[in-house]
Amino acid sequence: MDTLPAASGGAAEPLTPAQLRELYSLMVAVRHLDTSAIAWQRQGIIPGYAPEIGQEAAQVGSGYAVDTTRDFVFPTYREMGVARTMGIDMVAYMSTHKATWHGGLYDPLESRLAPIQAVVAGSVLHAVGWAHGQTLDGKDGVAMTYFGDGASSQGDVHEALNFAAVMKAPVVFFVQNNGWAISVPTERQVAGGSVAARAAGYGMPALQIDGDDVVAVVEATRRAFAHARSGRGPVLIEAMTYRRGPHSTSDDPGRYRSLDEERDGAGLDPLQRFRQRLLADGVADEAFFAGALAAAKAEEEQIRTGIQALGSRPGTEMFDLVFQETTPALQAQAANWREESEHV
Amino acid sequence: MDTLPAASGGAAEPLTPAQLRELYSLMVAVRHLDTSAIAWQRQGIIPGYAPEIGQEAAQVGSGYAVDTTRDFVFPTYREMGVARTMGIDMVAYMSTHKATWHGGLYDPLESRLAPIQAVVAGSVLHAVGWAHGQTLDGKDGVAMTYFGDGASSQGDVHEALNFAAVMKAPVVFFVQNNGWAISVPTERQVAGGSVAARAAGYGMPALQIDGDDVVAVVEATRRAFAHARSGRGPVLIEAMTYRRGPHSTSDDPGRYRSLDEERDGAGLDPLQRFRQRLLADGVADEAFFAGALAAAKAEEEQIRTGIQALGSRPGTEMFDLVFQETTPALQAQAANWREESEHV
Amino acid sequence: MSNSILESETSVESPAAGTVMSMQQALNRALDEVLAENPKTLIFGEDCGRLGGVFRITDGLQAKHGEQRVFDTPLAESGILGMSVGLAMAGFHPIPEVQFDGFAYPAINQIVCQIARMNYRSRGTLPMPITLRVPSFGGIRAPEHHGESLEALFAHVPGLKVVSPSNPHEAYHLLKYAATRPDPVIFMEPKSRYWQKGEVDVARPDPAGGSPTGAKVMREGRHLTLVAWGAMVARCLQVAELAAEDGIDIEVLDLRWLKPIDAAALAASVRKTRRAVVVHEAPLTSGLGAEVAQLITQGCFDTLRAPVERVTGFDVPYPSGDLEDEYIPNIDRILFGIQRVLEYKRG
Amino acid sequence: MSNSILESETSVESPAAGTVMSMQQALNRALDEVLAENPKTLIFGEDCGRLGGVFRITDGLQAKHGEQRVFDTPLAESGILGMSVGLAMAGFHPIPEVQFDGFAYPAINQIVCQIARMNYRSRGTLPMPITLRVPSFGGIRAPEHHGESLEALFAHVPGLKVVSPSNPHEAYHLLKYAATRPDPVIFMEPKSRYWQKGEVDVARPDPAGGSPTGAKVMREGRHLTLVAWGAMVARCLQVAELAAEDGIDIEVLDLRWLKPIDAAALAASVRKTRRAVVVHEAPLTSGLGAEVAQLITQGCFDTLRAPVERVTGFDVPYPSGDLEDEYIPNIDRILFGIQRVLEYKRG
Ligand SMILES: Cc1ncc(C[n+]2csc(CCOP(=O)(O)OP(=O)(O)O)c2C)c(N)n1
Ligand SMILES: Cc1ncc(C[n+]2csc(CCOP(=O)(O)OP(=O)(O)O)c2C)c(N)n1
Ligand SMILES: [Mg+2]
Ligand SMILES: [Mg+2]
Repeated sequence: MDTLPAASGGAAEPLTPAQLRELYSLMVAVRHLDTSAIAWQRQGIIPGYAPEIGQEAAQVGSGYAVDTTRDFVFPTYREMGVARTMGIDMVAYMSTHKATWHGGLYDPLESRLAPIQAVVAGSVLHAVGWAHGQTLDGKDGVAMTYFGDGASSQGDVHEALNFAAVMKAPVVFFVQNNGWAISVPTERQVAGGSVAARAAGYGMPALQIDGDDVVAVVEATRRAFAHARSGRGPVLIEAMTYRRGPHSTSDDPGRYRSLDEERDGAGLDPLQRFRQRLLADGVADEAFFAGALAAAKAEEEQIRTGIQALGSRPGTEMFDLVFQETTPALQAQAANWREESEHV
Repeated sequence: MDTLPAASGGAAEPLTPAQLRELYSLMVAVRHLDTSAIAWQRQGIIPGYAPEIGQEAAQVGSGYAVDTTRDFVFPTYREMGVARTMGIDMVAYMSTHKATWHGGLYDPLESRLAPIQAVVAGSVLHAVGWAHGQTLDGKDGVAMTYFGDGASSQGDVHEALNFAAVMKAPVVFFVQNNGWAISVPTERQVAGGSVAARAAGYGMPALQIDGDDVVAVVEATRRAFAHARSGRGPVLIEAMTYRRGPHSTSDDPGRYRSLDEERDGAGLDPLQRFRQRLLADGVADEAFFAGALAAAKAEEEQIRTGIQALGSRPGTEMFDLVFQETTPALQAQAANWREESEHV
Repeated sequence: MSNSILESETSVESPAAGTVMSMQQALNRALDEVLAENPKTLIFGEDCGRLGGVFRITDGLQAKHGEQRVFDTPLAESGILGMSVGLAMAGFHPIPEVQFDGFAYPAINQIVCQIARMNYRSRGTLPMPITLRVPSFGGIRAPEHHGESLEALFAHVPGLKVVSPSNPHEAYHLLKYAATRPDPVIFMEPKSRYWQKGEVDVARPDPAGGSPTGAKVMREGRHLTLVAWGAMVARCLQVAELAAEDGIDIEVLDLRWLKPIDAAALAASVRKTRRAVVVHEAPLTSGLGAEVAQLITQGCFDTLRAPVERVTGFDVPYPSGDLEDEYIPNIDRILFGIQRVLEYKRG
Repeated sequence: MSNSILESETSVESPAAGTVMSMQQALNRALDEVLAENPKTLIFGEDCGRLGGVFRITDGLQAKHGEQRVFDTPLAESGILGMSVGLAMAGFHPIPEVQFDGFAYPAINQIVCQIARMNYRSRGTLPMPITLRVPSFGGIRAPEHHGESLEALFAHVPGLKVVSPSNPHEAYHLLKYAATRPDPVIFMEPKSRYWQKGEVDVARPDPAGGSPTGAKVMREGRHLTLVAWGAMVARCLQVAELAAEDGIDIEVLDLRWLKPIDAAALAASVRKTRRAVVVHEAPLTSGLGAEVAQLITQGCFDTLRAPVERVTGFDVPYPSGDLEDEYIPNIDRILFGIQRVLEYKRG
């Protein structure tokens, strides 16, 4: 499906070989960090993790289209690949999975990535508000908000689509339809079968794309950004992909899908696909792939070391970060806590 | 718009002259009661009212398609015409506007009309649950839920459309698009311009109809009921109409729309239109119209007398109707209340 | 609901001290000034724009400040509050309205999980200077869901501040104060008091020099403290007048801030009067009266001569107009509560 | 989360009195029996069906009772609860689940404005026999919004009843009781206790013959009453053991029903012990502890030797795993609270 007017100017330049290689490097880094994080959980380094294995093309490709000097991105709990692509400090990002701080330790304002969001569909409306702020300020930033096939069932998504379309807010709604919401498959979640098909009902253009083709994802996202940036309103992208791993490290997919179903549903691995393509097109060779993997490994090691070195945040932050202007009652509670926990 | 498959069997029989005259009588009764209720408010008989003037065709026509031996209807606060058409005791119905009891004094189970609902979009999901219960019980009742153009913006409407479509629940979503949600016109409320257009995104058939043509409304609603009743899932009907009066007796439409806009938007009065048609088709004559009006007047007088005679409900009902099984704390509060208010 | 007086009074210049106006006018004026003073403030919600709100609190503001600053949204409360979060992240100070108390419920998820937590979640980098106006409480014979008291819910949510004015003067100053704070404030307007007039001294929030965040003694007394907020303050003042005829000297404390609660003011008053009754419209169980009573008991255990009484709404859904006078604490019920406290004898 | 033991124990036959099982197993068994006994009961929610719920509380129930009785819904809590209303109107007894406490917020509008009021609004003709299961409270190092305590909110809503079990025996009997009631019950499961085992006497809810709706003395004592519910009951029992070593004899009262609260049991206990501490995970301000404290004070004003203490979570958003032990009342903080009460001297 493609209901986005073709004339979106400026977004049509093809990716250069260097960019294609960069995309591959990012995907390898993300894949390696992702599989490592599952291992970290098994090793007790972190208490839990929500892998995005299989969604690297969708995440790296969309994140690649972001201009961090002016855009703003609203992730869920599963956008590690987007964060990495946007250049977020990955120790600060992964700290949420270490149970250090819910939103992560990175600075959302500087990095242009909103705090990690654990409420399904929780931040979709925030993107609309932020984007409307751009209109009010006469700026040209675009908000991109991520959500899943499962999240599409939430009332807030509808309200966000309608608000954005009524206000012509510069928002890109990026849906990763990964086939599952924990144990519930898309066909029992999304009536009609496609989230992209919903956009027409709001008079909003939409693209349903192969979310496992990183080049297609970059191109579609760039087109959507160009459309939104030029003041023509929001766009919805539905990237068809597959959650190849468990929902999270405490999930047991064997209870609701067979390995056969998994293989059939997942199709070709997006990373392998891209690798074949780069090879076939002569854009990269085995030496490059080996180098990318080595870099990914080195990076993972550094992040792991950083995570392991990460101490707990001081308990006073519980009190100090509630408000900009604290209250006497809260200060009293903090004093009481300090006294009783120092005593111990 | 009409995306409802034509083959819906059994619903195609044309209305007989007697039925057409019955529809007219109903519309006159509703129009008269409605305009009278505004007068009652001015006279201090009731504290407030939400007139449905101009929506008689949509309400009488849709209510006429209900089979009260098996269907169930979920109104908003503005479905007086539906209630009247379904044969609800109108003193019991109007008691809600007398501030006697929020849900009205009629028995929803017996009358097949859910209590009056003051939360916008509040009962749309209830219809889905009730309808799914029909499926589970192997029965063939259909739920019809009413909501407005304004209500269509609520998240619950989206959740209801999706749940109903996923479960193939026998629901008719009847939208009265009357152009306004208090002071906000449809074009700034419903992105894309049509609630019916949303249905396709859920794989749900929809009809956008002339809601001021009572015959068209009856026929469309019957088709939708037949479709839902036969197990083929939900249908959405968007009846295009116009709120000719104020939002409620405390509203002042002059603040947000001019009389010219009102006249243009409203178009022909549905009651006058139907009258012309019946005359032209030789179905009814002036004597009939005069009789219908006289009956409406007599009816209004009876209802007004009933409403005026209606005393307040005893205060003990506040406590006694909270639960099926009351609690000691509540009984204690009731006892306390009784003591302190009898003393007075 | 004529607004002719109002329209001549929405200018930003200061009138003479002690101008008489209604709470509706005072709120409208505060909003007008806030819009004029801070270009980042925005007002939006259902029917806030052209109509000026169903209670006319935003009357004339769209015409004066433009459709970008004051606008109508689609009819969806979660949307309104969720959008506010994004606007706050973008540096704005949203002043959204939910049309009636009972329609805050669809937005509770955004209020509790997002607005109240974003500053915390983001470690202080994304403050939420959102002033949510909620026409609140009962007393106007309105339809269902139009007479709710949500203060106990809001006060329990970490990350929110909650305030309710009891008269036009308080309304003007508290709204101006709330709308300039960097934290989210739920501003609960006692809708039954919108059209009551009172003196507003725009130049002096508190001639006595009190803090804008504390409770306020509205009447001094020696025998018993009545604690209330919103519309119940005026009722308690009436009760105090009646009691005075019987020689009972009642102190009336307007709590004003329902979170954080001014525990020091409660203690100071009750240490003097040694007896207290707390009055609210919300249902009894787990209402804010329990917190107030417990704070008093903690602060004045030794001086208290009787357990704190609560005179409140009942544990029943807010009833229809015919029964609302039975539900809302009336003068008699408050007097009975006072009597129970005064006649209490240690067993 | 192995369920091998469970699977052999979900049959409806009674085992010998005092079978040892986890709370997860007890709840699963109760649901299994309720489904078998009442054909109008339905279980649904997110991942309740094939997966058996993320906590496996509904494990095996879809396979056994069929896809019509136990089913997955789309991911929308308002949808789940709104649908429950309609099903109840059609004569069913829905037993929906929200996956975690924090995800009840999107459904609050349906819970407060519809479920809690439909019986009232319809004058008793449309009862709402809905048993809403909410895995609740903290303590499992989970992501944000997975450790909330909503009892104060629910308890304040007229038309709801609220209960929380503290051990497998209570879980089994209270769920069976709740799921056979004609009124809406919020069933708050202490998720940190799901895997703790305990004896369940399926034949006898209360060998002492107590009421299913009251509070329950879990340990008798003479010096002070600890009031708690959910996961805090076990912690209070631990505290009582420790205190006993110092000669302090503590009574532990499991409140069980958070609405209606068993005020008589509170009074009976504290009239004996003359001192009380209430413990909960939720934030302090406007928490249910305030109501409990005030009920105790009202009931025992003359016998109380010190103001009731509250040891609770702080007025801060529930923190991330690293800090949750600082947030949830721990043994030390409860002991400090007890000490403050015991050492209280009238000034
Ligand atoms: C409002 C809300 N309800 C329930 C949950 C629990 N939950 C977490 S993830 C999830 C499934 C989400 O599915 P989807 O949106 O498709 O995203 P995916 O996990 O596939 O990336 C659920 C039910 C939640 N976090 N928030
Ligand atoms: C959830 C909720 N929000 C706000 C309101 C206040 N309100 C009552 S009617 C109304 C407008 C409804 O418009 P629409 O759905 O088009 O129905 P109409 O009044 O035109 O029949 C509003 C905003 C409400 N009752 N419920
Ligand atoms: Mg998914
Ligand atoms: Mg309308």
